[in-house]
Amino acid sequence: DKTIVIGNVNDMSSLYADTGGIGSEVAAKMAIEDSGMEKKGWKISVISADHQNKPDVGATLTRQLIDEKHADVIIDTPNSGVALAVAAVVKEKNKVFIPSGAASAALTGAACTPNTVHWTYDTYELAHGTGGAITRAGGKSWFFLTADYAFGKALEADTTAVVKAEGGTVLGHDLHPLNTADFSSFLLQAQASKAQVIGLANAGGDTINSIKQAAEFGIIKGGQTIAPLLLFITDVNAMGLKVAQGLEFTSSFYWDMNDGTRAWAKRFQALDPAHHMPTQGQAGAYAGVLHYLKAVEKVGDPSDGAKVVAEMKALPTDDPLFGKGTVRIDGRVTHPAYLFKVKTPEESKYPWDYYKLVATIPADKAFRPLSESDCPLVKK
Amino acid sequence: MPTIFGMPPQVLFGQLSLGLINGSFYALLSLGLAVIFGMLNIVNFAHGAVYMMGAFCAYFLLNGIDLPIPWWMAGHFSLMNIHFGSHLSFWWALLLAPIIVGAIGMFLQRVLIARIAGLDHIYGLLLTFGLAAILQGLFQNQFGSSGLPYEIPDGLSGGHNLGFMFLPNYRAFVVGASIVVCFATWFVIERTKLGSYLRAATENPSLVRAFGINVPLMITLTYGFGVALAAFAGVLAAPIYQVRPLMGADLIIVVFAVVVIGGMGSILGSIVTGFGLGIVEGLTKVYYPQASGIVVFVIMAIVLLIKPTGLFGRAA
Amino acid sequence: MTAISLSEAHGRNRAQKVAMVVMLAVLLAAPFFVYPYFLMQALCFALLACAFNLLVGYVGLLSFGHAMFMGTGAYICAHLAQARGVPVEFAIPAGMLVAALVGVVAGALSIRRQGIYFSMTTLALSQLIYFLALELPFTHGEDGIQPVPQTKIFGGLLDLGHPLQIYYFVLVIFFAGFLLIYRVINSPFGEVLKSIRENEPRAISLGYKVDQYKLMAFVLSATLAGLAGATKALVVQNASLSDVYWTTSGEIVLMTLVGGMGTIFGPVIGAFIVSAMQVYLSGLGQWVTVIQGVIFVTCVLAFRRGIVGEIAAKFGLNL
Amino acid sequence: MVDAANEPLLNVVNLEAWYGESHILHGVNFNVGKGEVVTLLGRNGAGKTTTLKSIMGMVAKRRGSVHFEGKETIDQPSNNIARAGIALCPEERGIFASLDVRENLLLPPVVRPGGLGLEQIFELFPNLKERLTSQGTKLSGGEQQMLAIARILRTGAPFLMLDEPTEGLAPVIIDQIGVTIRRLKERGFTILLVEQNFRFAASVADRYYVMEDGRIIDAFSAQNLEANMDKLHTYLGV
Amino acid sequence: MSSDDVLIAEGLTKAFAGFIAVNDVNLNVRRGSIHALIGPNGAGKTTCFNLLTKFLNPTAGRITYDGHDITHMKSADVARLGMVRSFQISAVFPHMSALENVRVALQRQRGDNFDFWRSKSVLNQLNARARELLNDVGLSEYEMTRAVEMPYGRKRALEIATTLALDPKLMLLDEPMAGLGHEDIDRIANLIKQVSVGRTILMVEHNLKVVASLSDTITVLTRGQILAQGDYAHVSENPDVKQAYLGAGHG
Ligand SMILES: Nc1ncnc2c1ncn2[C@@H]1O[C@H](COP(=O)(O)OP(=O)(O)OP(=O)(O)O)[C@@H](O)[C@H]1O
Ligand SMILES: Nc1ncnc2c1ncn2[C@@H]1O[C@H](COP(=O)(O)OP(=O)(O)OP(=O)(O)O)[C@@H](O)[C@H]1O
Ligand SMILES: [Mg+2]
Ligand SMILES: [Mg+2]
Repeated sequence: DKTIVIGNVNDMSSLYADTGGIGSEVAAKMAIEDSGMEKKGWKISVISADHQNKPDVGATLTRQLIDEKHADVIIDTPNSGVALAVAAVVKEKNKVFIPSGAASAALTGAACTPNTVHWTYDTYELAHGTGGAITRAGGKSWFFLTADYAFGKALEADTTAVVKAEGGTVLGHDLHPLNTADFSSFLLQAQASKAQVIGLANAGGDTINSIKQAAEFGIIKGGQTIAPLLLFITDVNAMGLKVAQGLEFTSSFYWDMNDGTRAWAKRFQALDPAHHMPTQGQAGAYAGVLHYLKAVEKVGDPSDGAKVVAEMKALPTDDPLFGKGTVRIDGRVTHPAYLFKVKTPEESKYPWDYYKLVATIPADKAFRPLSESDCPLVKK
Repeated sequence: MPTIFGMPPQVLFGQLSLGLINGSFYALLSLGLAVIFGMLNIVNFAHGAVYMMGAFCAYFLLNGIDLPIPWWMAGHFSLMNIHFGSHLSFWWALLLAPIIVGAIGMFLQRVLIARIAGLDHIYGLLLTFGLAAILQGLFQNQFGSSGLPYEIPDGLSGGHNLGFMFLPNYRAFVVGASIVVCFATWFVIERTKLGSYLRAATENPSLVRAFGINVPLMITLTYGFGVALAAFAGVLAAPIYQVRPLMGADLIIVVFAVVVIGGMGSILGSIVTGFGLGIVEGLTKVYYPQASGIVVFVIMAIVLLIKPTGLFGRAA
Repeated sequence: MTAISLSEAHGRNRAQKVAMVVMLAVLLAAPFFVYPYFLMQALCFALLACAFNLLVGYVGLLSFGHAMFMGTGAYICAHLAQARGVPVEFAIPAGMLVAALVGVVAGALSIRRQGIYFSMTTLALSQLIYFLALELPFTHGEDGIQPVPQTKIFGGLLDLGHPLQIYYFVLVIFFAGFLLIYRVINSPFGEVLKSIRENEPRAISLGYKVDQYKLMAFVLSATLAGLAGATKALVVQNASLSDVYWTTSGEIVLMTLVGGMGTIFGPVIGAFIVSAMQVYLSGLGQWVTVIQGVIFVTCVLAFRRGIVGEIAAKFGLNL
Repeated sequence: MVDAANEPLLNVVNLEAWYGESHILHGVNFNVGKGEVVTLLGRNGAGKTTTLKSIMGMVAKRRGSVHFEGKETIDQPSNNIARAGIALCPEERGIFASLDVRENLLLPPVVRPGGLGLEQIFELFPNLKERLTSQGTKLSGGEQQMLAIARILRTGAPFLMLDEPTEGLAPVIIDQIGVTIRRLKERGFTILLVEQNFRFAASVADRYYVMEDGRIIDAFSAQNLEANMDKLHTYLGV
Repeated sequence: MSSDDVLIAEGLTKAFAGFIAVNDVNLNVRRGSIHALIGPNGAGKTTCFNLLTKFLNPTAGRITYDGHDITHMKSADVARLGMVRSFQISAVFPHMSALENVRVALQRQRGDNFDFWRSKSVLNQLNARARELLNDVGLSEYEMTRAVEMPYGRKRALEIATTLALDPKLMLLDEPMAGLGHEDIDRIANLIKQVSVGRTILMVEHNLKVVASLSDTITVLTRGQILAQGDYAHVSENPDVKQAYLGAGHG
């Protein structure tokens, strides 16, 4: 059967709609075009569905996409809770899951499946990239502002371990509830701690508000470095450089890295309804779909998901956005990660000229080594 | 170093003043809710959306507005916008946004809310809940969810070191502005004849009208005023928080709790409770930060147990 | 004066019985035409909305926190089944039971107030439960509990992995709950409830301890909402924060409002419509929120009685 | 039928009114002359209250013509009618719970000069003076009735409509109200009264109209009362 | 104190913020009598009533009903002992039929009606008694009419039927004639007379004709205190009563 249906199970209406959303559908369509498979007689389509950040809705949608729309692969799925729910359904149905927008390292850890291929970032990478690079660069004392739920706590724990391993110290932390509007109390404590680095173990609106208010309270001017552990280019765009300048963080992708990324990003921007530059999640969706299609072409039939994933693992990855890499046995895709610093308004020369590269973390160092993996697929 | 319950006094004072700032927003929002509930008997679930619109309005006044050409004219993936320029400062926004949003509020009241006057107030709650969903959905469609930047007005950037904390000038301004507006509102409603018209009209609009008072107009203006208060809070919030479509959605639930604790419809109650709870929340952030998102609800449950009409509520 | 004759009153009852048979027949045949997992999810919400309707439609108390019972049922069931390996046939009743206990506490706190105050109190209490769900370790925060295994139950008699078998299992639960609510409404207890809603001081003066009746109704409603939640956890294989979030409580209200508050079949219809919108319109993104809002507004302004309520009023039926 | 002697202050022609779908008034015709006290009599449900409310513009749907001081008011909202000089003391009293007695008393705006001052009001209803700071609805039933009457005496409206003003009042107070009405009449007020208490009505009225099923079915003047007693008995079941 | 008195209030006092509405009232209601409470507006009649039926708690004093000290009881419990009140504004269940209105009261005989698992058809056995009661108050033809659709006078009758369904020993009626037309007044007065057989009735009423013709004993209250007590002839001759209540035109 030469029909492939791609399900973009995404947050179309809420906090992740900008980092994934309809943009991931755009990216997937670009991948289909670039694969050139339609010319060879394949019929490939993309269906987007809004999971509303509800795991139950995500699971039901996935089930339905697979049963009724004959979806062969589910992509993106930001929000770890939803991604984990979707992973279970995809495995049961023996299809393929490429969570390019979800952060939980559990997707290739305890919850790994033979049907999951995890692209782009994960909590391990973010913690190690940012924590390791900044500590090595001299940011020895840390204070964390942590979202009080599993994602935040995991990020903080992972980063703490790296900081300590690199010889730094953690002076303290503050747990804040999810979706806090006002961070001044927490920032005041962070300021009072005199830590060199304030790590933000939170996401989305929480991250933006903490950065904005840190600027207001003169924290960055006071010499402390703010290190958001998860930051998207759309977040920086939303804050404006005046506020965001000087932030240091890890990302797997930046549109202005080289000619390949630039060309692709400009194409994307033209197609994106909001005319944003692509986020790392959307880049991951492109790369993931492209690699998936290659594998399907090799296998000749998308219906057996595990078989396709096995092929994905056998093929080396190669695309203009992430370069060359591999898909490991646990489903993790390895590629380099980068430590960026946000430019000052003066340094920025043209629209979306936001980042400068501080350090590159090679592919083999960026992700959790298999030796530490708790994925049942990894035989020790 | 001396400590108060294990906290250095500096930290404590710092948190108390921060609590006061948050309380300023609670007070303004709950005041608007109380005015609307007290006078129209409507629990205005759309209050959060209106607050958000206030912030967006400030943004548009500063940056101009891109109005979309409808997608059926422009094709699905290539939304085109027409730009209407405008460069009005924060101060203009502080004046104009409440008026503009208040006018929108009055329009909604006239065409929608007025139709359910006199019905059980559950219907008011449901109608405004629906309105909130529509407004927030429309803004999300147009502006995404991560929000737009709005900078602190030039005259108010920077701050002062108070010894125990760094107090940004802008936040000090917020507290002052909020206290002034709250007090003025309280005065008009509790100390003038207008207030007694409003209260009487809540109970029996047709009779008050038969005394010669143009009740429908008064109700529309009142709703507009309550909404304008929320928009005012929204403008104040824009430089501190992100201008986001959902900025009011979660806040509103907390503000409801504030109004219930203060006593539904009580003007003074909502002001005092607004500031008070801001401070209590600030303290919780020091002693048990995780609970800060919920302390208001715990207090609400306790208050309802002990004094079901709320702290300042009149018995029904 | 519009006196209704006895035979007419019987006619009203007959309409209910006919509608009940039709509904059952449709639901029995449905999985052969419509996607069964969607049907199951809708059935869970239908049971939830019916439970909610028991309070709002027949006691006049609008709870804006019913998600707390659904969430409690879902979390307990999911935890027992997923982490403790408890068989589903026991995990579901356990979830229901814990929801009932939460209902006793929440009810005792909230039924002291009426109208908008009651709604606000339930909303506050559900925020407390949300907080617990966020903080307690066993709920796994925003990841939720998953996957809830769909295994063989009743000693292998029923295979929940099989779409039709699990569907009929869920249908039985739904219908049992539905019948129970129907019976509650039409019981001596229900008559007293009705009199309380109509004129509370008069009911007191007749010697009824109205608070006890309200509490009983509240707990019944909470219990059934818990059952719906526990069953949903099985159907969608997870329990998550959205199950206890206040927007879910709002959706429950929406379902009941669309279908018709205070009607027996309204909440079922409403639940199917709203669930269908969520699943089948999911490609529209934010527009779903907007559409839901428009429905809310239209219902309140134009169809206050809801779909079933309007039909019933039009044909003089009692549905 | 007897009509007002001089130019009528209020002239009602073919007044019809509806509550929702139910047609309550089927063409009411009567008039009230300046300075008169006119009483509407009729059984429960005859439509007396509805007539007053329709004149005041307080029913959603009405038709016909109501001229006050020569001007048509049927198409006016009730706030304009009140401003024109008509005041209603409603059947259900309409005391506001969220206002105290003083606020209740001062609520209706003064529409013309010539109303009673607070001192005169307290003389009439001493109870009110004592309870001035109480919540309006904490008053006893009868005190609420006094408050409702007192409230409109302040406004100076020259045309007063009193809907069963004696209901629930003690005999002493009823006598008082009778005195008040006569005094108001002397001061040039015009009064339209709805009463069940026939004894009381007889002590103040110049003319009577009898209503049944939303129509005026009879009318006679105070002088002819004796002659009409038998008819009245059948109308009212007195 | 004699066991002839079904209700005894001693030193009954109620103070509202800064105002004493009922002041040291001693009231004995004789078993089997019709006892009227009259007095000028604001005298404290309704407050007294609310105290006796426990809708308000007294500031001081003691209430004994049928040998039970009910001073600190809840109103629902008092009702369970057979002392049932009516309201000044007619209190019916508006959207229930007349039959259902009465039946809800009859249901009280079944004890606690928490049996939500049972069909309400078990209540049909109460229908016969409910019809009997409706018949007693002349409402047979209204059996299936919803209360909201009944004329005012009939609603009051329905309310009395509902109250009678509890078979009360003591009925308290607050201004039962308020707002009634003349025919209805006669009908309800006859009804009260009729149902007073075998039970005690305490009522507040301004309609002197009714008070005079019905009541065995009259207590006159002014300013929260008892002014006079006795039968109509006795009370209406009292000059204090004339001055405070009846006014010049009476007696
Ligand atoms: N709000 C309403 N909705 C529907 N019908 C009403 C309403 N108010 C009154 N009615 C009906 O209108 C008719 C006339 O009522 P109205 O109150 O005018 O009578 P009335 O002569 O004042 O009687 P009463 O002496 O009892 O006060 C009655 O049949 C009554 O049932
Ligand atoms: N809850 C309350 N708070 C304050 N004062 C009250 C309250 N209830 C009643 N009063 C006052 O107590 C006095 C007695 O009131 P009550 O209602 O008992 O009078 P009443 O004898 O029934 O008069 P009426 O014949 O007019 O109904 C009144 O002056 C009233 O204003
Ligand atoms: Mg009337
Ligand atoms: Mg009274």
